[in-house]
Formats: sequence, C-alpha cells, structure tokens
Amino acid sequence: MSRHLKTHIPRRDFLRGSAAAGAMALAGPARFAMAQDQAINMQTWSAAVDTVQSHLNAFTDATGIAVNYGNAPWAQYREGMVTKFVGGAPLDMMWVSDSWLPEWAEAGWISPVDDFDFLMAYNNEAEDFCTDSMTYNGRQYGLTYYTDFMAFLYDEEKVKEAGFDGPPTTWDEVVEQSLVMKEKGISDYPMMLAMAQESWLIEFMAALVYSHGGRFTDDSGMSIMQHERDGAVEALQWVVDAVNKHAIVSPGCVETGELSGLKAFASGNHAFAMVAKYRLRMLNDPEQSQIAGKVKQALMPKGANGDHNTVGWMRFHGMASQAAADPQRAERAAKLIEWFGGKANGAYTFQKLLFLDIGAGFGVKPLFDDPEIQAAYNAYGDVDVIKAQQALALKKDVVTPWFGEWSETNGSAWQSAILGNSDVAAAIEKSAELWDELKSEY
Amino acid sequence: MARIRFEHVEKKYSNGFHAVKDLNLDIQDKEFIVLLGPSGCGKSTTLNMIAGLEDISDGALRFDDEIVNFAPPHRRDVAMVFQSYALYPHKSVFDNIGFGLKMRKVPRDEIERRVREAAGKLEIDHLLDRRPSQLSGGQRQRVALGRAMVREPAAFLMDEPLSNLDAALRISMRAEIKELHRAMQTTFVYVTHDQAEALTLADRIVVMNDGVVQQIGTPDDIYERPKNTFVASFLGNPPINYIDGQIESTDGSTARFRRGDLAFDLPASIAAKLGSSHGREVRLGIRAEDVDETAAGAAGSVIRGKVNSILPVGSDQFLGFDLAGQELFFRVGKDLAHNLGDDVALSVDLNRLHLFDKDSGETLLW
Amino acid sequence: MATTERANLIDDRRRLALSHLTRNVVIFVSAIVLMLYVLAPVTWLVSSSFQTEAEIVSVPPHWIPENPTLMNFEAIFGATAEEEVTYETRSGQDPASGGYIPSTAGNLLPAMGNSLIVATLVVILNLLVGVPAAYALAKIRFLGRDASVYFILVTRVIPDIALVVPFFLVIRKLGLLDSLGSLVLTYLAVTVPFTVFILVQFFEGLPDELDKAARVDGCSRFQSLVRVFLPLSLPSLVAVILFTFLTSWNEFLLALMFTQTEASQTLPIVLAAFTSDFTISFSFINAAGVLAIVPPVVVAVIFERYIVSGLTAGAVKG
Amino acid sequence: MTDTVSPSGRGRRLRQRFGYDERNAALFLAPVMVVLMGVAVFPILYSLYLSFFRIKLTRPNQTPFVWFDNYTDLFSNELFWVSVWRTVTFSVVSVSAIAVIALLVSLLLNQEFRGRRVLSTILLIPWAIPYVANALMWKWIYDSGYGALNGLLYQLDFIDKYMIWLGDQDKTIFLIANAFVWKEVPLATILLLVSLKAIPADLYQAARVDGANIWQRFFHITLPAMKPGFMLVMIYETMMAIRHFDLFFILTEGGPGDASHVLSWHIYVETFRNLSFGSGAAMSYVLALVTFALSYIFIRTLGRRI
Repeated sequence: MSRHLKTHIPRRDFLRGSAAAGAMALAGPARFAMAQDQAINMQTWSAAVDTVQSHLNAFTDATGIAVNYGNAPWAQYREGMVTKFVGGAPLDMMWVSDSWLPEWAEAGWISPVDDFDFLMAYNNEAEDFCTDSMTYNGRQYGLTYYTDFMAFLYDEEKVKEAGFDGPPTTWDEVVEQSLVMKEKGISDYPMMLAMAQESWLIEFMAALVYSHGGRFTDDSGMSIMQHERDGAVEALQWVVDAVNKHAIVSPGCVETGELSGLKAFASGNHAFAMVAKYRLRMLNDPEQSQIAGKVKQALMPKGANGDHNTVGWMRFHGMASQAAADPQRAERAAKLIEWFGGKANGAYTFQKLLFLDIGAGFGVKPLFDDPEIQAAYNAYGDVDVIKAQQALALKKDVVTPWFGEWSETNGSAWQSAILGNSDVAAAIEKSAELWDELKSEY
Repeated sequence: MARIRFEHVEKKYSNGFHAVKDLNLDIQDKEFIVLLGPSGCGKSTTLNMIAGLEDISDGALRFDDEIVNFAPPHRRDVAMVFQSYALYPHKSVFDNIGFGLKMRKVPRDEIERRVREAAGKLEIDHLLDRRPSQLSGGQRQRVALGRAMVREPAAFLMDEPLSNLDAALRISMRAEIKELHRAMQTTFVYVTHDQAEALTLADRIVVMNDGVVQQIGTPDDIYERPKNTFVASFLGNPPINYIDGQIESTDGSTARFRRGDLAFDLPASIAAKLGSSHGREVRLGIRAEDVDETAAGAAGSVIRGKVNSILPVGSDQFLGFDLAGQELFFRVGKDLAHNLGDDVALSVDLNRLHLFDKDSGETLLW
Repeated sequence: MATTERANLIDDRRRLALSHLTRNVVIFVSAIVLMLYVLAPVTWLVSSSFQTEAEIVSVPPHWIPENPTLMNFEAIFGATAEEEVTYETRSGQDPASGGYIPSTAGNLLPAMGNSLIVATLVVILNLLVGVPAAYALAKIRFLGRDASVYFILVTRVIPDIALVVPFFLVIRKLGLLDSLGSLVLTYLAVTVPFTVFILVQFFEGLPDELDKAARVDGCSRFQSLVRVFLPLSLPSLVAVILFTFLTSWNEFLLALMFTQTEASQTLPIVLAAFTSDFTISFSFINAAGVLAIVPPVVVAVIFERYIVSGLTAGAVKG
Repeated sequence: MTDTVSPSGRGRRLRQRFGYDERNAALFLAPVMVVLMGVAVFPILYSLYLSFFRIKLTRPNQTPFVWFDNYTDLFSNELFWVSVWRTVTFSVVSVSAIAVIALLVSLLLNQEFRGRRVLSTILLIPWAIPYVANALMWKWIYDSGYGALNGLLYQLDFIDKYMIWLGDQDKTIFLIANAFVWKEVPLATILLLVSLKAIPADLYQAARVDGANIWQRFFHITLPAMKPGFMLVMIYETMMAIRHFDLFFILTEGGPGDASHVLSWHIYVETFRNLSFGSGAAMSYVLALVTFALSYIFIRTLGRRI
C-alpha cells in the first residue's frame, strides 16, 4: 500500500502481531532504497525502446546521472504501475497517460513539477492542448512525451471507384458513399470502427461524439451525455444505425480493437477508418499495408450540429511523489524530464527522433518548421490537413479521478446498444447516472 | 537371538479404533510364535509393532531388556515377509534379496555369498537376474522368504506369507518354513488366520480376538484345553459342537449335564472342578471327532439323532446330525454306512468334553 | 464335426484379424483428428511467422506464404549484443529496415534465457521440496496430515490478481525486485502445491507394503523414499517436471509486476511488449511464439519416454 | 540387537510425544511449509485483511473499516451475478471438454502404435506456447475481418461469407473456452496418462482370462484406476478455469457488452481499473471459497486418501 493508505488503516497492528506476516507487511512509511547509490529510475511502456535508450545514454553522458530504465507492455502498463506504486517500488520518472492524471494525482503517486522553473519555461513553445492536458487542479504534472488525435482516413482508390470526387465531409455522406460501395461490391463494410472494450474505446467514442457536436460533460463536470442534441445520443445512434440499419459497419466492431481494426483497414477490407493520425505512416508502408500509397486523411466528418471536431490525447513524462519528496532526487528527475520533454543540448531531440522513428506527434510548435520533419510528413500525409485537424482536437472531457470506473460501464453500455441489447437513450442514460453518482462521491 | 516382550501394550488409532488392548506377551528367544485370529483381531498390528511399522500407544515393547517403543524399523534387527510379498518391482531378484544387506553396509562379496546361499536353499538360484514381474506366485513367495533369510535377523516376522498360494504349495511351504526355523535358530513370529498352519508350525499359539489375547499356549493346550468358546470354536474342523443345558445333582463328586431328554454323566475329573453349581447354565462343547458309534449303548454318554447330511472327506466323513432341531457335525470313520434320515446313536467321549459358562463363555474346567 | 471346428477356427482367426484391423483404423483416425486439432492453429502460427505484416492480413489468408521472409527471425537472431545504443545505432532510424520489427527484437533471446533459467530452477526446487512432502503426506500417518493437505490447497485457491500486490510487498521486503530470484520464489510457491498433489496421488497408489518392506530391510524413511519410491515414480515425476517447467514458462502476471528491466524480463513479458501503442508486429509475435515452443518441446522429448513405462507391475500380486 | 536404540536422556520426552514418524513427517514437510509460509501466507492474510476495508486508492485518506460490507454489497451487485453466471458457463463447458478430450487422448496414447512418441510430443505444443502468444494467436484466428477461421471455413465452403465470431455475444464465451481447452488439454492428458501407466498389466490379463470384454475392462479396471488422475485434472482445471484471466483480457476485455464478463475479469476491473482494493479482495475471497469447496468435493469423491 502506499504510505498514504497505510497510515489511515485503523488497527494496523492486526498484522504486526504475527511475526512473519507483520515483519513484511506495513512496516511504517516505506523507506525507498535507491537502486545503485545515485541512479534514478525511469519506467515507461515498451514503445520506441531503442530511441529512448539512445537518448538516455546521451543523458548519462551529458549529466553523469545513471538511469535504471524499465519498460513494460503498454496493454498492462497501468496495472503494473498501480502495483509498483502501491508496492513501493523505487520510481522517479515515468510516462503517464492524460487519462490517468487525476487518478494518479489523487492517489498521491505523482507530484506536480511546476516548482521547477526550467521546466515551466517550455510551456511557451508547447501546444496549449498539451499543457492543458497535463494540468490537474491548477498544477502541472510534467512535460509532453507525445500527442496525437483521432483522424478520419480513407482509401482514395475506393472512393473514386465508387464514383465520388472526394471524401465525405458529414456522417450522412459517410453513409451515402458507403451504401454505394456496398452496392458496387467494393467493400462489405466500408467504414471501420473499432468499438471493442479496451483503453482506446474512449477516444473513438469521444471523436464520434465531438464531431457530432456533442459532449459527455459540461463545464461544471456534470453529465450531459444523455442529452439528445449536445450529448452523446446522436453519435451513438449513428453507430447503431451504421451497424444495424445500413450495415456499413461490421457487427464485429464490438470485438475489433484498435490494432485489429487497423490491420483490417490495412488489408483493404474497408474504405474509411477512424484511427490515430500517426497510423498514417504505417498504412502507407507497403511492408505493412496492402493499400499503401492510397490512404489519405480528411477532416473528421461532422454531424448535423457538429464542426469536424475530434479528440486529442497526449502522454507525458511525470515525476513520482517519492522522488518529489527528496529534493536531490526531484532535481535529478526534473533534469531527466527536461531531457525528454524539453530540450536536450539545446534542441527538441527526443520529440524529433520519436516522430522520425515512429511518427508520433510532438507537442512543441517549433518542430513543425523543421525541414526534416516537414519532409517526413509530406512523404505519407498532408501537413495542412493535419494542422487543421489538430486545431480542432479537443481534450477528453471525462478525465477525472473516477474515469477508470466510469469508462468500464460506459464502454459496455455502448456495446449493449450496438448489440441491440438496449436502446440508445437507455444505454447512455445508464452511463450518465453512474457518472453523476461517482461524481457525487468526490 | 531375541526375546520379545509386550508389557501392557495398547494400540489406538487416531480414528478411535482400539486395535490392541492390554497385550502382555513374552516371546522367548528362538521360539516360533503364531498369532492366530480372524481378520481385524489385531494380530497384524501386533506384528507391525514388533517391526516398528506401527507406533505403540501405551505400554512397553522390549527386545531382550531394551525398550524399543520408539526405535524405527531400520534400527530394529528384524526381517519380515509380507502377504503380498512386496518385492521391489524395479530391482532384480538378486537385488531384492540383497537389498537389506546393502542397506546395512554388508560388503559386496559377502552379499553375493549370502544371496547365492539363500537362493540355493530356496531353489531360485536360476532366477536371480529376473524381475519380479517375470516370476510365478510361488517363485515370488520364495524371493520374499529369501529376502528375509539372508538378513540373519534377531527376529523373523511373517504376515500371512502363504495365503496367496494354492493349497498344495501351501502345505509344502509349511514344511519348508518349519525347516527354516530349525535351521536359522532365531525367533519367529508368524501371523495367520489358518488354524492348520498355526497348529503345524507353532511352538506356542497366541489366539486373539477384538484386540484382546484370548489364550496363549502350545498347540496342544489351545486345542485340548481352550480357555473359552472363542478359542474352542476357532480351532477344529468341522468346528466344535455346542449344546446348552444345565448342571444337576452335583455333590462334589458326581455331576450330570442335562438338556431335556439328553443327559451326560460327567466324569469325576470334571465334576471335581465344578464344585457346587447345581442348576448352573452351561454350554457343553463336543469336538467333532470325539464321538464313537461302535461303543454306543453306555447310558449317560449317548447322543441320539437323525442323519441330516453326509460329507465324505477322504479318510473320514462329516456327519450332519439333527439333535432335536439343532444341527451338529461330527467326524466319523468312513466305513460307517448311513443313509440320510437314519436314526443314529453316538457315544461321546466324556473325558474330552469341554464345559463353558453359558454367559461368559469362559471354561469351567480350569 | 471336423469341418465345423475348422470353420470356427477360421472364423475366430478372421474375427481376430478384423478386431486388429478395427483397432488400427480407430487409432489411425483418432491420431489424425488429434493432429489436426492440435496442429491447425500451430500451422497458422508457423506460416504467419514467415510472412510480412502486410501479407498476414490477406483475405482469404495465405496458408503458404507467397513471399516468405526470414525478416522476423533475422531480427531476433541478428541482434548485436550489448553495444551501447546511440542515436546513430538505434534501430528505427532507418524506416526501411525498421518497419514493423520492434526495436526490442534483440531482447527476445536473452528473455528466453531468463525464462529457461527460471523454469529450470523452479523445476529443481519443486522436486527437492515437493517430493519429500508428498511422501510424508502419502505414506506417513501423523497428526495434522489432513490439515497440511488442506493448508497446501488453500494457498492456491485465491485468484492471483488479488495476490499480486501483497506478493509484491513480500518480494520488495526480500529485496528481490527486478530479479530472477523473485520469479523463482513466487513460481515455486504457486506450483509446489500442485506438485505435491500429483505426487501424493501417485505415491498413494504404490502399495504400503513396499514402504514397509524397505524400512524393515533397513531403510530410513528418507532412504525408502529415495531408493524405492523415486525409481517407481518416474512417470509422475515427469508429469511434475513438465507441469512446473511449463507453468513457469507461461507465467505472465507476476513476471509483469516483478520485473522491470531486460535483466530479469522473461519471454512472455518481452512478447507482450511487442504490441505497444505504436508498433504492431503480429507476424513478429508469431515468430517469437514459434521460437517459444522449442525449449519446452526439447524438455518434453528428453523426459516424456519415462511416462510410457509402467514400472509398478509385479510389485504386488494382482 | 546392537543397533536398537533406547530412548534415554535429553529429547526422550520429545521423542515420546512425537514418534520417529512424526519427526520425519515434520522434517519432510518443512521445506514446503517454509516456502508457503514465507511467500504465500502473508499475501493471503493480507488480502483477507484488505477485504474488510473500503479502499479506493484515489481517496487515500478515507479507508474505513467496514466489517463485511464489501461482501454483502456483492449480493446486490447485478454485474457480479452476471459474472458469476458467465464464470459458471465457462468453467462447466471448458472443464468437461478438457476432461473428455484428455480421457480420449490419454487412452489413445496408452496404446502401442508407431508414431506414438511423435504424437505425444506434438500434443505438448499448445501447452508450450506462452499464454500471451496463445491469446494473440486466437485473436488473429477468430478475427472477423481477416481471421484464419473465417478463411478456412470459407475456402472449405462451409460458409459463404465471413462470420462474426468473438463479436457475437452468443458465441464469445464458447470460443474463448475453445482456446482455453486447446491449451489445457496437454496437461490433463499427461496427468491421466500417468495414472493409466500405474495400472499393473497383469490386472488386464486377469480380467481377460475372466472373460471381460473391452468395455467391461474399461469400466471395471481402467476408469476406476484413473480416479486419482481425474481428481487432479478436475481440481487443477477447475481452479484454472474459474480463475482464468489472460484470454479474457486479451481477446475481449469482458465484452462484447457483458458477454464474457467473468468473475476473474470483474475482480480485475474492480481492483485495477476501479482501484477498489477492498471490494476486489472480498470478491477474490468469495471466488476462493467456491474454488476450495469444489476442490474439497473432488478430493472427497475422487481422491485416494487425501
């Protein structure tokens, strides 16, 4: 347990009584042994491992600070970190998803970094979206690792084959074009939606809701998702109709995760897809995709009341509370955060490498002017569309300490509606009720 | 080489079963003791206690003068032959026989010599390389004997070693075991439920029932002077016949047993032991072979009835005999010709009568 | 008379031949069905490991790769060892060679090495710890025997998910975080109860009198176990070896929590790490899966023959 | 008689109270007990302890002791009962399938025929694939867009258009059970095979002499002799099935809807997603109780002497 929890469990002597158990159990506030005397601990999910390692080696060369670098699979990263926090594993700096910020901050696992002026200085050149997403209760918790948004991609060849000049701009046009494609036998299910229960689901839902002009919550954080016009009902209704009425989205979408959906799109099964923008690169790589060279990005289609909005997200480099509690460790961790999220030796090296290596979006504006970056973008995407869509990206309005709990129920409510187990209004109503209930507990 | 003494030994299992109750037994060095009784009587438990395979709940077990209650089997110098033989399936016959010696760190050539010698005596020396699964039942039995023999132990324990053999083999093995005892000059404790084995082999027999020793004595003692109806019934083929009745007219020198029309004048030797027990309810025991038809006629010793069944058994025949509704069995010579339904009169050898208290079953004769 | 007898004889012979034939046909058919059931998914696993990421999404699937590639295996075996990664040497710098091959490809073989070490130690410790315990539970009558059995069972009924965090605390207190020792210890604790159960069941099947005979022959309890029971228990020991080896080989959740760096990560963790939020490498994962099969199969080939021999025959007269 | 021991001096009382066998049993059990006490007991007690608190990790300052509230709350939790039902379905289907298939396969492998060793080695392959790779492989196979199962059935003309597999809520749990069974059959087979091998051959010969036909031999000799093996299979596989987690996590995350929302997934969500360690522990204990009860029944009905 974290020391916060521990000190508040009454009758903690219960376990101390039995020698073997007690000795190992809650032996007072955890004293964290530093692995190696001066090294700090950095924990990430297993992404761009070599890129991170190379940048880390440069850090150690430059500062003399040794870093223990650990990485774990993305799919289990959050639960792994929960265990490590609760179990008191030595941690200084780690990657954090925007969705977890309130939760981890409330639990006391991560600490704000806004006391370090040299970190705050980078906010000038950072996307406001990013700075915003790292801020909770007025405190900033880190610097951007990468940011991206949900993009609407289409297979140009299929659109032309169906006889249309350009991609759809509204969700109704998506239906219209899809029906033609079905009729002409171009694709059985022209639109690819990944609606499986997984961490990506909230991003897909949010993109649908925002582009329909809806929101999950209002500015005060109360649920409005159940509202007909500015809520989530319209968006879900569109999905339900697309699956059950028009059959332009596969009923299998409830088991299709982001990865499988991407693969299916890459196999040429579909004409339209909603995936992360950075997937563009992979989709246009002939080694990984059968429709390489044909995949284009369009603005997210809009609903009747919508305006091409989409959802954005970001991940950041955060600092563990145990590091923050010790000024020396905090200083070192802050330096590491700067090295990755800010400039290293005067340049945004890591963000640039990350983009060049895997196409992940950076959260610092000046890099857009970098010729290397522009060249890379133009190789597989359209910088103008990307910039336009990025400007329309909104942050998830459900990121709260109770987000994890709510999103489980919300996810299966949407699935039930798609499966026809409940009607759209009832499904969203259920989700909204839980939201308000959870909110009232805080 | 060892005297084995049980002093007030008790065996209770954790499930509450009281297997052996207050056992007192003094087995002399080089004696051949047979523990006899029905299954579940505690005889195997007793044997296992000697071997150290069962804990002793209370009392003392001494080898010579030492208390060995807590010594594990491998620290007691005993050898044992099991009903199932318990040969080691993964070892050759040679290794099976030599295993006990090997465990006792006997030198290799000595093992070799003793195994070959034992195998020679048991006539299994041609089988030494085989595995137990390649042997017949009799051969396995010999290997099991050999395994115990080579040890030259202080005590030689056998748990129904012959019961898995066929009848003919069993009888020849009896003789061999008897010879073995003579040759080995060591204490033998032998468990069986077969009275014939007990009577042939034992120096002394211990009859047990329900965990309690009923009688200890030489085969002759046990057969001729059973202490109670249990012992009397357990030995004898066909089993002893009982007639319930009363003692009348006892004046210390004469006595008469009566049941209805049937009356026996008990001989003075018996009457003397009865004392004044006029009207006492008793159970009279007549061993099957203790009747004689030829001498029929003498009053006060005749028993009359109808022939119910005739079972010839080679030299003799068993006669099923109806005594006023009660079925008795006698063993008579086969030259006596009877037909079913004949009325017969048999004279009873009054000197060999057994007399028990009807309620307790204890003998009235000692 | 004679003719019917001969006819019967022929009839019997024919029946015998027929029943032999039936037996062989039944065996053959079920063996084929079994092969198909087991191998069909594996075939797909193997086939896809030789395909590019683009090819494995073909509709309908290519059962035999059209453009077979060894890229996945080259990435695994071709990784250069232990040179410090710099900006220049990092993989992924060149998109053409990077592609979908994760930059951690080179971690696979070291992770397999870790898995192998852990699994082997767990097997050995299981036997050392489990065999005597099983013998005691099967052949010694003592107070608390049943309680011991149920205690051992109880340690395994709680779902691992609930135990992860407290396990973590124990491991941290023992100072074993991010070490192979943490895995050896916890895997031992989660496998040994079932090891004991397997062995107890088998030991109990061996006649008590064998034990008694051995002890009267001069064996202590321990010698009786080693000299009589172990040689007779080979099949069950092999079952235990396979069970513990493969459980350790497969285990994911605890390894995920206790290991952090490449020094201690095991195969399943590195495997799972191949699907990150950026890199998708199903064909690569399948290649790794194919390699993962090899060590356990080698272990199986070494030990499996001992399951076949029925050694207890002849111990006791039928 | 020289090497008999007499209890004397120090330790005599100990030896009298605990005989040679007791001391040996203690010695033999000590290593297991040390390992389990040292590693397994604390976590078990600790999670029991947690189950009496209302713990929400995001509210570290409010962790009241609530006695049995976490337990009683379960019974009014609709999703809990759904998950119980899903777990029952999954376990019954997969454990019975495992038992039947393993029985048939072990009987097959108990026969003498050419290629038997190759076959038995092949059989181990599913067991050798780490669960993660196994789950990802099945996800691939079941995929409705480009999956191998659809491809195969389509090419064999069993279906004329690609089917929805995991996305079909009526099929999900059975498809996951299939992947589970495929992986678990090898172990179950080995356990049964070991108990088959323990049957002395002369038992069959004796029965054959007695005129028993193949079915009689099977029902009177083979099946009873396999009881201990079955006990192990039932205990282990029931335990594994009831608590199985990996496949649900990778294949469906409890979906679609709640079609594969089994109890172990429910516990996972409660513990790691909702960060409610207290009620997660309480559910775990309910699951543990059921697992123990079932194991007890198997031990009593199928076990030898345990």
